[in-house]
Amino acid sequence: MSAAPALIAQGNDSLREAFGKALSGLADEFKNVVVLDADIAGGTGVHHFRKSHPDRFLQFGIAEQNMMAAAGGLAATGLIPIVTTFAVFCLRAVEQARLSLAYAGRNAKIVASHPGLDVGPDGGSAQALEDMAAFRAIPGMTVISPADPIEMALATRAMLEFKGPVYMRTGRSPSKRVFGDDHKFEIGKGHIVRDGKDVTIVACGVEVARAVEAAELLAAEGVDARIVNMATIKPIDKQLLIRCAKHTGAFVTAEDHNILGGLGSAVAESLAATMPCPIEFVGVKDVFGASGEPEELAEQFGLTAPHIAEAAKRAIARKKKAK
Amino acid sequence: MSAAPALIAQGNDSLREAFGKALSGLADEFKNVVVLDADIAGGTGVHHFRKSHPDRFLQFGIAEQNMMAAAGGLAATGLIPIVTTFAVFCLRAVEQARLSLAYAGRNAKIVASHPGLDVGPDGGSAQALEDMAAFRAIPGMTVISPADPIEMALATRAMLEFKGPVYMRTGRSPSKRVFGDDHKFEIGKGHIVRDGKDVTIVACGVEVARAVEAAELLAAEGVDARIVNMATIKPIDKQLLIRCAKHTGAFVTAEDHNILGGLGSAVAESLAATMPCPIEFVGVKDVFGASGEPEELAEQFGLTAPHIAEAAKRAIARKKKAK
Amino acid sequence: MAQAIPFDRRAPVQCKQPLKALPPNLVNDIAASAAFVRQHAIASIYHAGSGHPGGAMSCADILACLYGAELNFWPDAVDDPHRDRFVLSKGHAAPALYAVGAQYGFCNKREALSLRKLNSKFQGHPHVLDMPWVETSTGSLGQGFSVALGMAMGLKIQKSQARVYTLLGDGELQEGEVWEAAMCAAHHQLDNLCAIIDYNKMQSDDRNDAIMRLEPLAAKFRAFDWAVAEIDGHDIPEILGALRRASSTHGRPSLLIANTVKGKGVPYMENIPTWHGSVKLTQAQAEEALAALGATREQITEYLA
Amino acid sequence: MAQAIPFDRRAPVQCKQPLKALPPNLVNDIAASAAFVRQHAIASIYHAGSGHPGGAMSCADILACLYGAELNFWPDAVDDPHRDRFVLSKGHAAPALYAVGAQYGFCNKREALSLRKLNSKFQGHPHVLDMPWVETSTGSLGQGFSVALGMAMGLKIQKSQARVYTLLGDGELQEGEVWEAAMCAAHHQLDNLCAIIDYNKMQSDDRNDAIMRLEPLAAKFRAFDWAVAEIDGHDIPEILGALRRASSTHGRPSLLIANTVKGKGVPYMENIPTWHGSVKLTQAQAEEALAALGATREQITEYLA
Ligand SMILES: Cc1ncc(C[n+]2csc(CCOP(=O)(O)OP(=O)(O)O)c2C)c(N)n1
Ligand SMILES: Cc1ncc(C[n+]2csc(CCOP(=O)(O)OP(=O)(O)O)c2C)c(N)n1
Ligand SMILES: [Mg+2]
Ligand SMILES: [Mg+2]
Repeated sequence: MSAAPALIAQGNDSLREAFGKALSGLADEFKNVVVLDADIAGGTGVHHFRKSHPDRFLQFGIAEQNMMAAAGGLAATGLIPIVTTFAVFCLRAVEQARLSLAYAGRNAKIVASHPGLDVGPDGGSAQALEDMAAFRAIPGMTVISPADPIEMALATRAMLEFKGPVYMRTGRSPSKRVFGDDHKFEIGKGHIVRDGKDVTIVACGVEVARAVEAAELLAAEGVDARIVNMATIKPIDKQLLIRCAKHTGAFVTAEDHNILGGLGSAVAESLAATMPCPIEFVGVKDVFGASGEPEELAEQFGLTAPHIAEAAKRAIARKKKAK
Repeated sequence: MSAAPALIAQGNDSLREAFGKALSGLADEFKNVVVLDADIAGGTGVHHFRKSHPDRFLQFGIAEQNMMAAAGGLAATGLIPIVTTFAVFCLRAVEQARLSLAYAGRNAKIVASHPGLDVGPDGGSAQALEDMAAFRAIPGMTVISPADPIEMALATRAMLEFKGPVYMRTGRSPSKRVFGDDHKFEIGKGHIVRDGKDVTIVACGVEVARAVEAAELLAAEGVDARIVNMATIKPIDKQLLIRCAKHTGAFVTAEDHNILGGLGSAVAESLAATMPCPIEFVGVKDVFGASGEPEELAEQFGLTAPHIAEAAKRAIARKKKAK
Repeated sequence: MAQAIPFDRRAPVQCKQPLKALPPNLVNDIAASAAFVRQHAIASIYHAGSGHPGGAMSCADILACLYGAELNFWPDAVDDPHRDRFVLSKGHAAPALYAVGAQYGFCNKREALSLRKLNSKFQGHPHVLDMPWVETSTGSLGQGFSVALGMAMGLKIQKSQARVYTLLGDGELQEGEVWEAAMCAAHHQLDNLCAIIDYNKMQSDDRNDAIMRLEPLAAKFRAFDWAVAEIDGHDIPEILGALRRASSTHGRPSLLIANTVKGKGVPYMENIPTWHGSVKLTQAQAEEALAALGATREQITEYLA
Repeated sequence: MAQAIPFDRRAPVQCKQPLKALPPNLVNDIAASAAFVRQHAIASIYHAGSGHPGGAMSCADILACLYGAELNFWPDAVDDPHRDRFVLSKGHAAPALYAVGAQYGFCNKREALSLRKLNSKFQGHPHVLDMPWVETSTGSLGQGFSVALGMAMGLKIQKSQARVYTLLGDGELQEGEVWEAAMCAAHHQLDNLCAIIDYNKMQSDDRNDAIMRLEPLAAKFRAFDWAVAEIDGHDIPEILGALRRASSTHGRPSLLIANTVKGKGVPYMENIPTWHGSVKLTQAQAEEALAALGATREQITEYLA
């Protein structure tokens, strides 16, 4: 009988695996990178880095506060620390990220796997729905949530090239491909995945693939939806949002996160400050998650393509009513 | 020479002192209340409770994570735990508040003093600009930030009567009176402090007094501003916001917090979901604070009445342009 | 919302039922329960397609002793403010908790096989709003210990005789929150609190020694002023005796360091870190495990149906 | 952004300047520096109208020993990747840090009296973006220790001989993060890390014993596998000797438990918890304190001008 089981994650096309592989691939180019782990390398994807670069893999044990603040010290010696853990455990080290990384102006990166309902069967306790809100509120913290394995690899490089503290979400479950090999990624820039004139659907992370699906559903009903992949939640691409407001006049935001404080809020703030528009928010509606497969949960909590499509129609109806 | 100095806080009209006195006054009525301290009772106002009800004052030492989660256990035995510390240190126990209080459905309260720039000379490290965003994102967590000592006393009672987890901000510096003795407070309800038709200024905490001042400045220029005291940031009073949108069509939000994720976001989300309007955001613009007196900092970081008044004029101008 | 202890009951009362006389076959009964716990946990992890078998196997004997003999806690006492409490701080061992709960009537055996499924109350980690008898929600290491401490403190304040037990993993001890709670429990002399360490010497990715050394472990807790005992966590009489002694410790919280084997009872899992979790069991693996755990052919068929 | 140690310098190099020969009057020099630190800290807290005097007084001798003799760190070495680092983990003692920095040329004495004022770089708690020589930003207890650990680890990885020192408060030891870092530093054998406890037996609101008992403190750190020494934190030769011995400890981080008196040197403050902070000093109080600390009439006038 098999003595050592394979990690479930391995081999699948998840964002965490894409991150782990990309990081390990970039390690020879970015020689100052060190990776910090709190005993879940098998779950965050950095088991690849541990294997390829054991000297630069630093084990902190199950102690996220110390790991987060110690990253500040490592950065102070000129290394580029990558703090890795699950998104929910980042919430026990918010103040450490704030003081010892952001306030101290360190070039340190936090990469969090297992965000949102995408966590699946581990259940509500493990499904972080608050992390983007908490990290977005820290002055100077950049927040990224790439959409597919191709983008994750590009974002990993961009994050290493970028100077300053970054919080990046990966993901646990197998991820749908959205982009081709020619995809480009730049921190701070959203991009239009599909053009359309009736409504703009702004999404990040796993919701981008669902938004693309929603656009197809809408197209079948004669609704022409624009899809924006907003992989950088902060600083958000205001220019693009303004252009989309001018062109479409109605929005849906879609994220695997509480609707309070994350991508939806960032979009609402930006538009309220520039070109107010109707927005419908797709996300988890201020309740905790539960066990189940990610797709089942997405269905139950209203994150799938049909939910996005319905929201788009509501946004369009509101736009028309306002006129 | 005096052997024991008085606490600076004592005797002054700060929100923390108002909270501490109110809590101690309510303790005989709410017999299940216990107060948790992490060695800063002198700073949070609960030194009053320690004196009046020593048996129900629980010392946790400088250990905020344990204090926060232990509150869940105390609540599980039917007590009503009041976790007290500075707002910035609540950020080291976000995950504890999430899992052991909110997710577990406990009737526990977190009361945080020293929020925002109002902290003053302790400097940027101590000035929490992220707490409302972080706690607002936790499903089911109620978030309150009263405006003056009268309201603080009422909010303290309301919080004890309310079932479920609450995060309440107090304040460090001497606080201006905004309300009379006939003031009413209800969780989840905003209220109009001053009526007006040109713009609505929605404020919480120390910014309410500044908003009232701003309204006077505006009145002198012939601008008629409505002031809404939005002491409950979550759940936010959407009905009132919609009414104000209909009546005034332009908004300013004002808070001693990062403009990302707090009151401004809550208002922007609500209006985008119902009646999109121009909003100008007064708050700290995604930078850290610094040492200085609270009023000096408010001036430097753009939180004073003239800043609010300018923002109001910008909001009105945008409303007119949109028409 | 939890029910407070009514004021008129807060005086020191002998609220506990007298110690159950230990029937001569108690050890056998508990051993049988422990075997059931292991089998049921394996079956539920098999059905779930993910979960943490290693740490569920290592704590089965301890859980069986607690629910089978030590805790003054029965299905009809779930609301009794004077009940003893048990908190599974190492929440990822939920399958073992659900199994012991099923064995002692707190939940349904069949239903508990719906582990980790949509709309099941048996989530991947225990959730008190799904099932009050699990006492609190856990899954994030370190927190359950603090919650247990809060319960012990709350019971003391209300002058209840009830005791609070909590089970921690050894890797969990790396969380600073654990040492905050350790210091706090000793300071407040919470002798109604008993923490048990499932000392299987392994954590998520490797042995403790490789990840973050814990030794000398007993010395650490002694220096934090706990009454410490080291026991064999698979020897039922030893566990029962240590729990009894702990309950008569005065002025200090007690700690049982229970030496265990991760994966205990499933030969191909024993002492292999990668069986920690999150693993998917094949049908053949589940069958082999259940057979090794003493399940009959019919039982295996029923478990895996 | 911090400068990494260039790769060609990462080989084990004797980067430190040779140990400064201890001049015969070193102890007197350091004692004079310590007196200056106390005076300057009192003056700056007086001008600020708030601040934490008690814990600034208790650590003045330790700081003077570090900056006056132990640290390979001078104003022109602030960017040297191989410099020794000092992290004030108990960040509320900032006035003492600024004073010792002023004494040894890292900042301006007069400017440092602008403590806590608008637009001053001398914030209530040290901020590295205001003044790189403070090494990191502190104020939230427990974090500085972890940051120091990260520095020690980073230096080891880069094969630097530089050492890292950090000063913690005793109350600070109640933070779980401290025990996470303690375990981690020992596991990684960070013998280039030396932590000093300002053991003044008091914290914010009362004595440690009343708030949260720390004893047996040395036993705790020994059980966490640190090399522990207990010293008199006001005896300069003893501090210097202990720092030297710590720097030759191999395979383990070292801890100095420095027994101190909170408010040391200001009779009306000594051992009175309420002088922890945040207090406002009257002019009369400031004058009395400065006089007790050995300032002349003229110096007092200048300090308080
Ligand atoms: C705060 C926190 N960090 C990380 C994890 C992820 N995690 C789940 S189980 C585990 C290993 C636990 O090891 P141990 O406590 O020894 O448990 P056991 O061996 O008994 O299964 C880890 C790291 C977690 N649940 N909580
Ligand atoms: C995480 C955290 N919690 C609370 C505080 C508030 N605080 C500032 S100083 C202090 C007491 C510190 O006592 P100790 O460490 O003994 O310092 P010392 O006696 O040397 O001044 C407290 C509780 C803080 N700075 N950080
Ligand atoms: Mg273990
Ligand atoms: Mg002290």
